[in-house]
Amino acid sequence: MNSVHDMGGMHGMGPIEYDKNEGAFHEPWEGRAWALISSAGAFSRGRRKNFRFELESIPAADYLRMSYYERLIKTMLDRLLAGKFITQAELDSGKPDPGSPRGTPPLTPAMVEDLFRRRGSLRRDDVRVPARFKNGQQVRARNINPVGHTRLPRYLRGKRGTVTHDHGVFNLQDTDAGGYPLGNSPQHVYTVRFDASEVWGPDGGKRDVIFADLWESYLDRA
Amino acid sequence: MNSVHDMGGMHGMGPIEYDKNEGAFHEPWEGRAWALISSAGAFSRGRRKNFRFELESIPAADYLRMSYYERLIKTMLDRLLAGKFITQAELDSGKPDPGSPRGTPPLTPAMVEDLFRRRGSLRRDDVRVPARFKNGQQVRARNINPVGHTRLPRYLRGKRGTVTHDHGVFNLQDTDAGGYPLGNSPQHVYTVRFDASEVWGPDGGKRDVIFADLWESYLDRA
Amino acid sequence: MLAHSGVGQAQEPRDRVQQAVPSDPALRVKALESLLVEKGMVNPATLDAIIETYETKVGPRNGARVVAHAWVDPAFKKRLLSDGTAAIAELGYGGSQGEHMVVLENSAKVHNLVVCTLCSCYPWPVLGLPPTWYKSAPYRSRAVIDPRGVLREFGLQLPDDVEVRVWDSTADVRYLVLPERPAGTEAMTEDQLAALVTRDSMVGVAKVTVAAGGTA
Amino acid sequence: MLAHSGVGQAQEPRDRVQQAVPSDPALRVKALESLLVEKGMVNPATLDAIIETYETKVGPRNGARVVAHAWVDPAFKKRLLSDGTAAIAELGYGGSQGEHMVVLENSAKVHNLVVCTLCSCYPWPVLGLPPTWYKSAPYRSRAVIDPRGVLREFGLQLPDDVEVRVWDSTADVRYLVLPERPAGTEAMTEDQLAALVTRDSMVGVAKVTVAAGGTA
Repeated sequence: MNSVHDMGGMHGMGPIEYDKNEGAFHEPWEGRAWALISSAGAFSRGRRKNFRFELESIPAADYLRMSYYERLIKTMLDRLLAGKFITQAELDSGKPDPGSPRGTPPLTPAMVEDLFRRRGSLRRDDVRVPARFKNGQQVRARNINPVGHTRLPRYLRGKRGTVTHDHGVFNLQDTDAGGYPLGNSPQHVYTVRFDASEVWGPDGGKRDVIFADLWESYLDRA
Repeated sequence: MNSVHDMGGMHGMGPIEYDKNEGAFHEPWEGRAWALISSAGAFSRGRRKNFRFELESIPAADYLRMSYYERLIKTMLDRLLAGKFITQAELDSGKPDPGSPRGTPPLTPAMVEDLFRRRGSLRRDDVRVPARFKNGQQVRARNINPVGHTRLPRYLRGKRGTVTHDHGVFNLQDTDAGGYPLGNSPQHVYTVRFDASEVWGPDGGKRDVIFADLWESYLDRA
Repeated sequence: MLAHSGVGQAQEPRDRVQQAVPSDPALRVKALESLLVEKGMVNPATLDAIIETYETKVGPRNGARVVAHAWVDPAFKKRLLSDGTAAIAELGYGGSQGEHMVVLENSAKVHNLVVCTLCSCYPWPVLGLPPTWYKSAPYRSRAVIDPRGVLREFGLQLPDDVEVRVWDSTADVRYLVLPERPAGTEAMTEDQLAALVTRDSMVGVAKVTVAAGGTA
Repeated sequence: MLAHSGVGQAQEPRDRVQQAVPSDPALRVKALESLLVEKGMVNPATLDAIIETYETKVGPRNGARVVAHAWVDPAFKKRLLSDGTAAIAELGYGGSQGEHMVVLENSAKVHNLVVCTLCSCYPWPVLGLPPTWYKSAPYRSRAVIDPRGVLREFGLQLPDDVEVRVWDSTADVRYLVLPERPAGTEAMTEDQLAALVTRDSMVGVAKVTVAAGGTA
């Protein structure tokens, strides 16, 4: 999806707002928001959309206006509403609907440590897939412009780089136009090095390089 | 400038809001706004920035939130403030500062017809500049990413097309990082045809083509 | 408190912001006008004259007359397609944002569509000021990457074998689409034909139909 | 009326909108929490435990210990650079968003900088949650096109002959920068060294200095 979330190389976003002493949360409400998001993650019904697709689907003007946690809260509410875990009337009133059953929170304080420890790797060490590229090989990122989620940023499409590392086999994360996974497509993920002058032309730094981690199907032999 | 104004090919901007019966102005205030902008255009002091640069410099989140006339009003106010034609105190109070002189509006109703008739061509029929390209020739748009104003959209950079028309010699409109013209650089402007599949890859329409008008210095031989 | 704190508003950020702007643009522009008038910078009668010009003299009816004339006069049509600026000037139209006109002919096999991805460039002398949708991000962003999808949003479904040509107005050339003359109009006068031609058909987001003649 | 209609507000659209949001996010999140608690979907004690974990257990102090250990133990440093995930696990750190760690060594000739242009990917087990600037559009957009300008905004001016390597976290690998050990720290203990290492130095937007040890 060529939405504004894919902002690598854009100008006009203003100065960096740097707070040298920012702690875990910039404001206390962000901690509550993040804890809610983590804690309510268990509530999901049916086929689940890619959560990055959900974030990227926020209309561009809103995406840029909202902070990180506001975007996450929005997608969480969308999911809770879609799964009928909450109703719009409840959101409007701030109170449970009359007669609605009271549940038992699935996540308890004792489970929090495990939540942090849980490894959610998408690497598929269980399958053997031959690698099409090897270190040092020249590749070119494909020029694709799908309406679904993809991890090939716009600014690298069509550019030539060099494979520097093979990270093994991972499931492709790309989705269809509705946000659902394109299918189980395990393939190698490579780190590819691009010269800034290849990516940005004469406006790129002469001694700057960019590395990105790219699924094999994003790449062609150069 | 790779700002959000350069939005060709972006997704995520929402549905088209089509009002079949929209008149000259969608709302009456837009007419007043446009008339103000046209009428106050004469107020400018010193070296003038490219007005498109001014529009494109509006931070991205604001650019997307504001309507066309809101953006124009904002840049007009910036110009009036910078030229000291008005003061911030006047904007805050809505009243002329005490003791400020009252001027005479330079634009009268009788001059309006001439305002519409005035031709503001940037074509330089007065200079002879040889054309580097001719119709039918293959060219490639350069991969430039300047921080100043440019008319080479991001989505065409690095793409190959065919020259279909030579419109003659025009002054280049590109600016430096501050919005001031890069200099008087008269050169040919060509219409270039690009296949959608060249521009968007497999996601481009098979029978779609894109034409753009490009200054000669945006193009290389392909 | 809860009802007021608006939990559910996270669902509709766009609406929230629109409601929340403390004073609407109409009020702000009105206040600005009275400030500039009081300072003697602008003349309200001049503002009225500018607005009246766009509402009565410069607008898509001019383009419609160009199109209708091209439909009834093959020699004019030929001149129009080879030098748009000069042919349009024959009918008395020209000026700012119409200095370099190119006219694009739609046919059963080729459909032209005009956009300005970088801003909102538009041929003022023949079409007036652009409508809101032409200036807005959805049209500007998608016209070049998904022109057929955009046309479907306008209610126009093109056959697959029609070539779609999108014209991005990136320099000083301004484009006017010459739509196809609809069947069943052989007996109409030039004025009757002009009344059928919509603004949208001259940007390329609609066809001209006998039934649809209207204000747009 | 004029003063209220706020002519000048067109000058500061960002501020205007921020002021205008009818209820601030803190109130909305509070209301949402009490709704979800009342419905029995979340347990407030669980929320407290999650927040406490990020504030006291998972954060940049973990990364700082990894860095300090690498500075004093050459064999560990070698393992860290060849298999980041395994070496970091030796110190007891790992888990979600740290499954595939790569450690990048800064030197006098090479400066590494980490970004996630598409979202805000970040190595949680060693750095905690990303700071606001890392998640915000200015950093995400410009780090890849103007890394030296971005570093200057953080107060870091690199010599022209230093190679800048920008790492865009587009897949499941997460990056940790191993900053240069500052001169004059030869006598320091590992704990003292760890206290010097800032979060910013492990993202690559700062160097470690003897004076600058702080909370970031």
